[in-house]
Amino acid sequence: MDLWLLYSLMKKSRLFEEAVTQLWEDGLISGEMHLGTGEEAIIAGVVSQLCPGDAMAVDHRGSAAFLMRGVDPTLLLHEMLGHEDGLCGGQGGHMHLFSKEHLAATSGIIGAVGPAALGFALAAQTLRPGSIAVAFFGEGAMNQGMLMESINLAALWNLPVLFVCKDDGWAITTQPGESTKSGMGERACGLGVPYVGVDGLDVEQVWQATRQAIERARSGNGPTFLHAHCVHLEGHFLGLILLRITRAPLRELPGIVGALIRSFMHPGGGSLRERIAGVRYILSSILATWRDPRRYSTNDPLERVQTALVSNPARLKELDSRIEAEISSALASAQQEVVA
Amino acid sequence: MDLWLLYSLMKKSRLFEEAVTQLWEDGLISGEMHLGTGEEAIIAGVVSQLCPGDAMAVDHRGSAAFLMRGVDPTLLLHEMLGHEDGLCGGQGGHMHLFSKEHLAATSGIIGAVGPAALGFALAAQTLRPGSIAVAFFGEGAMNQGMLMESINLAALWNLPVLFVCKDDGWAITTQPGESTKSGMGERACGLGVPYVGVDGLDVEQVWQATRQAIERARSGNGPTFLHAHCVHLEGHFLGLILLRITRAPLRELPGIVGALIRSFMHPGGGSLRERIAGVRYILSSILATWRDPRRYSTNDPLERVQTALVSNPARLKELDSRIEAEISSALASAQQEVVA
Amino acid sequence: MTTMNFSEAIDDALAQAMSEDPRIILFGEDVPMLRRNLLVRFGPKRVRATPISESAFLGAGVAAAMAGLRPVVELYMVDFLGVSMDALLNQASKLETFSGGKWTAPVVVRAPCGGGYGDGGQHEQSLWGWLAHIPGLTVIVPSTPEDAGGLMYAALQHDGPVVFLEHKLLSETFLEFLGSGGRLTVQFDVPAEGRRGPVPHKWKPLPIGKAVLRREGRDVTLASLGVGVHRALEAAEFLEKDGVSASVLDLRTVSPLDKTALCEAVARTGNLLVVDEDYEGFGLSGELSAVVLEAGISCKYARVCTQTTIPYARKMEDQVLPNVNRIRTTAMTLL
Amino acid sequence: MTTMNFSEAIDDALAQAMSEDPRIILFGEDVPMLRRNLLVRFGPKRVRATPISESAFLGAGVAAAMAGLRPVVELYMVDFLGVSMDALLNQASKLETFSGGKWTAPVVVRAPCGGGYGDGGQHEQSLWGWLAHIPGLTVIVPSTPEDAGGLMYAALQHDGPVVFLEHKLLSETFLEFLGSGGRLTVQFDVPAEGRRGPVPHKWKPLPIGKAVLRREGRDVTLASLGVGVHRALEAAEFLEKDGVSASVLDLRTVSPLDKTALCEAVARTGNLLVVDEDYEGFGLSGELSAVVLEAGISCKYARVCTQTTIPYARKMEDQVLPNVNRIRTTAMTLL
Ligand SMILES: Cc1ncc(C[n+]2csc(CCOP(=O)(O)OP(=O)(O)O)c2C)c(N)n1
Ligand SMILES: Cc1ncc(C[n+]2csc(CCOP(=O)(O)OP(=O)(O)O)c2C)c(N)n1
Ligand SMILES: [Mg+2]
Ligand SMILES: [Mg+2]
Repeated sequence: MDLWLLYSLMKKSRLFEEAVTQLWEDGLISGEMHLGTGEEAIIAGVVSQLCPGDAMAVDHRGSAAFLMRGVDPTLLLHEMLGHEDGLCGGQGGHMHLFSKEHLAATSGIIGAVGPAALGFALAAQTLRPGSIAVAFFGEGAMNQGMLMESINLAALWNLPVLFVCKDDGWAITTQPGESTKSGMGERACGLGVPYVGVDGLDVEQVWQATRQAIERARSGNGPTFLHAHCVHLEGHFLGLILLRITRAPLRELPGIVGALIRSFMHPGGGSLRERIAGVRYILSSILATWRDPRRYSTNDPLERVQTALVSNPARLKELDSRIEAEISSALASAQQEVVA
Repeated sequence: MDLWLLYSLMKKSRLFEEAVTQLWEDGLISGEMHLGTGEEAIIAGVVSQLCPGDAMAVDHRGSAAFLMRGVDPTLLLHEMLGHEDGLCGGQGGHMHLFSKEHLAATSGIIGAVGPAALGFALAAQTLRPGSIAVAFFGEGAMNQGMLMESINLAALWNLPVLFVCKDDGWAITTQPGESTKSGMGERACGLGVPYVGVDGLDVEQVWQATRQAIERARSGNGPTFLHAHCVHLEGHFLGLILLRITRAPLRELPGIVGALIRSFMHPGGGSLRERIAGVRYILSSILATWRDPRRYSTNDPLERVQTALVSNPARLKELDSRIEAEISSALASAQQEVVA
Repeated sequence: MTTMNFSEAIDDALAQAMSEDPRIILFGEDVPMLRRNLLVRFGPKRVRATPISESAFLGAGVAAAMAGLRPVVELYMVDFLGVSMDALLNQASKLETFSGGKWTAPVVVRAPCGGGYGDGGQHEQSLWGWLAHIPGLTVIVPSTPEDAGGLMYAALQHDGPVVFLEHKLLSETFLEFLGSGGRLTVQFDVPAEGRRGPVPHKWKPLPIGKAVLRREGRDVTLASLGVGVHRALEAAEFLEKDGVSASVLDLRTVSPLDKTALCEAVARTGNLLVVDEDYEGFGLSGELSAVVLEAGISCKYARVCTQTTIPYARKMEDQVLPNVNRIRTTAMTLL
Repeated sequence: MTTMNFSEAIDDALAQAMSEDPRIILFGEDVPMLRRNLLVRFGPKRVRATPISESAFLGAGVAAAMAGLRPVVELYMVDFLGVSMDALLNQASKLETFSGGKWTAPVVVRAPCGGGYGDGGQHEQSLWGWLAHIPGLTVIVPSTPEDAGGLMYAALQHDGPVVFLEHKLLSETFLEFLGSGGRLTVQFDVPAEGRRGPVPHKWKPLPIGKAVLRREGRDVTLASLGVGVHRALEAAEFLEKDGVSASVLDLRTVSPLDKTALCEAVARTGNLLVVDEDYEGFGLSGELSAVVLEAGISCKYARVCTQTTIPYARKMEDQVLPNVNRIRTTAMTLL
């Protein structure tokens, strides 16, 4: 395990997504934008171990995985800006990234990574023995039938798949307690796949667990379910209402609260008790966001790994500036085209 | 528990399905025909405990459940013959039986009973507290995503559902080892629902387990997963090829074997080893059918319960002839209309 | 008369109906947060969050309707019917026939649809013609706040399954939630009359299956629905300057289709131009030509629809979706 | 020339292709038993059984195709796309656009379709127009053994996703497996020319998207596909006796549609009657009228399609599906 390499992958992804955020804030990227900031340790720990011929099925948070897999950041940025020279000619956008060369595909349909990884692994088993497929998805996706079906089938057919569940404790505004009755270990067991739980903020742990799982898969011993907790520092997507409220309550709350109060007071409807229960739900979502570990920098996986490397500040600095240069140049190229 | 009542439900269902078989053999019923012969103990053990206001979501084997729930056998037979005075005006047929009065619905789509029972239970929870919903399905259905999703959601919402898995070890020609990686207990646990396994050939056992599960559900303690083994004495559907082969090999095999041999010998294709593996698959399916417990009458749930009642032969005889009379009259009515 | 935003009007009609009929419940992903105003008035038993299990909860909505409730099931977007189509294709739509006319499922499926804000082809489909293909489904696509509220109110009283599609460009709430996300730097081509408009003080059901003529004209009939109506109206203004008088028919419901209104409108001008944001082939646009031909009306015909998967880039997207310019130039080819 | 049954021809073409191209694999529920002749020739690695997990294995077929295989995924019936439509609606069909034209999924989805044997409305749908509505899907519906084999062979070489629909009434194997199940007491209205016919010794790909004129006529053009072609041919014989000369166009593929052949055929007779077993509204039948009108051809138009959920009872079913009598009387109304 080369911690420097892992760090550089994570750092690159972070800087890239900061650039994306800027473009998005400037209105140059349209529609939704889901970032992977906060899950970089999971992606790096897994993607750094992929070989040529391995395939990736990625969900709506595709940038980090694509970038770490070696897709050119300029191509990615151009894609997000909708340029014709983007990775997909501007036709895909951040939720529909595809690189045939890297056997890497995303889908904005929750759970679709399951069938995709299954198919990739089937092709690997037949055409490229020793190659594997990875699926990245969130804990919310685990209630999508097709993902459950796919895990069972991968286990049954003994396919070389690594199912990676990035559990950030949120599916947009819904928490696991509202969506999943069983524990994730039980869910995996009920689908016939071995379960490994790791701290997704710790890239070394992810790397170690992944190494074993990948080895199993490569040597024909079937799939593994890797469950890794993380925090999405920017929330579900840029501009998420819950995060906006906690970050700028004075700006955001008045508009929301006025309508809530009018509705709460409106004659006709539930009992006072029911109404209060409704208010409680909203308050507790806001409080959960407030208290969310994402607010503590100790939960930033990048800072964690950095701590392990500060003993060599010169190398770190040099590495940082190399990555910064790469991303800045991609950003500059993207912005240049916008101007033109 | 009234064993006489359970017996009479099972007997009625058996005789009814024998009548259906006759109509089907005579070509008066078109299309597929899935019978419940062999699963009567499961259906009786459950359905006998339903009350007004309870709902049933039933799969492609609907007759037994409908009959035992109190739907008029004449209406059912007329429906299967496609008469306008059938239960559904002849428009549904045996895979699409509906009785609004009994809150009973079937679907020919595997797994659809999951969402259906979920919705029925949600309505019960809201409109008829204390009422419950039952879902009947096979072990093959447990790999259909929507059923898995529904079990999780029923558990999460603490809904009054009884999920009844009638495990006959076959999904048409596919055996559980080819379809499900985990055990059923693990699967249930992974979906967050308590699991109870029973011998589905023993109506008393089914009744007991059901009683507890239903009580749980009625008193607001959520769903239960009941797993009951059984055999379908007539195979997946009437005329199933595997059963035809084992029952009349001399008639059925020649046509099949000739084509197989030609194909096996055909130049171009797999290695000899692969070809032999293919032949093995077919042989083992035929052998599994041959050796299937369905061939032993000790595995007929009706005979089992009958044994417990022979101590009172007079009552048994009287009961039998009453049921026979009822079914014969339904059959006569159905046949009469065919003639007319 | 007050004025309301498009989704506000729908939620308002829904609230009125919910206060009148305790059988109405709402569920779907993030619904407590998305419909928070309804949540604090009707409580969490009637406004529920679901897991990302569309097949389960959509199918549950159908069955709950069969068993006496009046569920409004929300999908995040109509595109996500891909994973849950069975509930509509094989269950809800077929119940009435299968039961010999004795049982129906009065469920309302509410889903945002349509594009024009840069989410790309998996999240911006219209699919109303696709849904209307299935016998037994009612499909509603309103274009103004007044229609949206009135038709939602009607849908809640309807006896069978209704798909109620809400164009995202008209829904300020949704657009803000997904597309702009609080920044002021993006702008979408939102038709003003669709976004906000007058609404009645008390909702009454609008008739389902009645089109409305939004503009009278002599030379060509533009038939459309949803955002397309506004694009057509805008194009009609331009055409007026070109010396062409266009009428604009707002279908409002796809199924049942108001064949009478369509045939009358086309008979008057002799030219039919369909403006349909759904895919061009094998859908609504073709159906309209068939209806007119079947009625023995001879006319010239053209259509401006979505022909391919919707690309992500805003510029390309604008070309692929029916835009004012395409409508205008295509209309001219008919004359 | 040898003769073969319909499904036999498909399996024969498949076998030839499998022996030429090791990337072709087959999977689906009960496929080892249903395709047992292929199983004993190509082995269980290439002919696989799946659980009842359509979403998983259909989606896997798409992805396996992206990664270099040429999977043929079988569904028990096209109706079961309800639970697994996402793989076609949002993945396979959109890949080429989304990837900027750089990646495609050469997967063949093989599914029995159609009715006429008494399984009822959840198991007898056609849905070809519904599928063709989605840009990016190729939809094939052959009507003879020769076309079935040749088009399957072509599908296996095609670069994108293909839905290959096999009408159950034409497939003796399927009908025997499901409908008659070994008894001799039921009879279905199986068109002889569709059931069995001449086939080439060695399969060559037939062009996808080319219709064929099965019968020349002067007065009216009957456009159809699948079993409908044979119904139309039979009706044409009756019409001949009534003094009406009908041509019969077999579309063979729904998407891409052979617009040229259609327009030519309609231009010659001036009358178009569509015979379509799929649902009437918002589908193929409407599309054909739009294509003709767009081409500026004026014609009279009528259609004989399936208008409602297909009822179970054989008698009612016969009335609901396009039958010879309905075709004949509807054709007369055009003249
Ligand atoms: C089938 C489907 N349903 C709903 C959505 C809308 N949606 C997009 S992301 C998301 C939440 C996903 O949560 P999770 O899987 O935990 O991933 P996370 O975003 O937390 O990383 C939802 C519901 C979708 N894209 N696809
Ligand atoms: C979604 C769907 N896929 C496939 C089928 C075809 N089919 C009908 S019954 C059946 C097997 C069901 O097996 P199981 O659930 O074990 O029930 P059993 O028939 O053994 O009682 C299959 C695959 C279907 N009806 N629906
Ligand atoms: Mg999450
Ligand atoms: Mg079974």
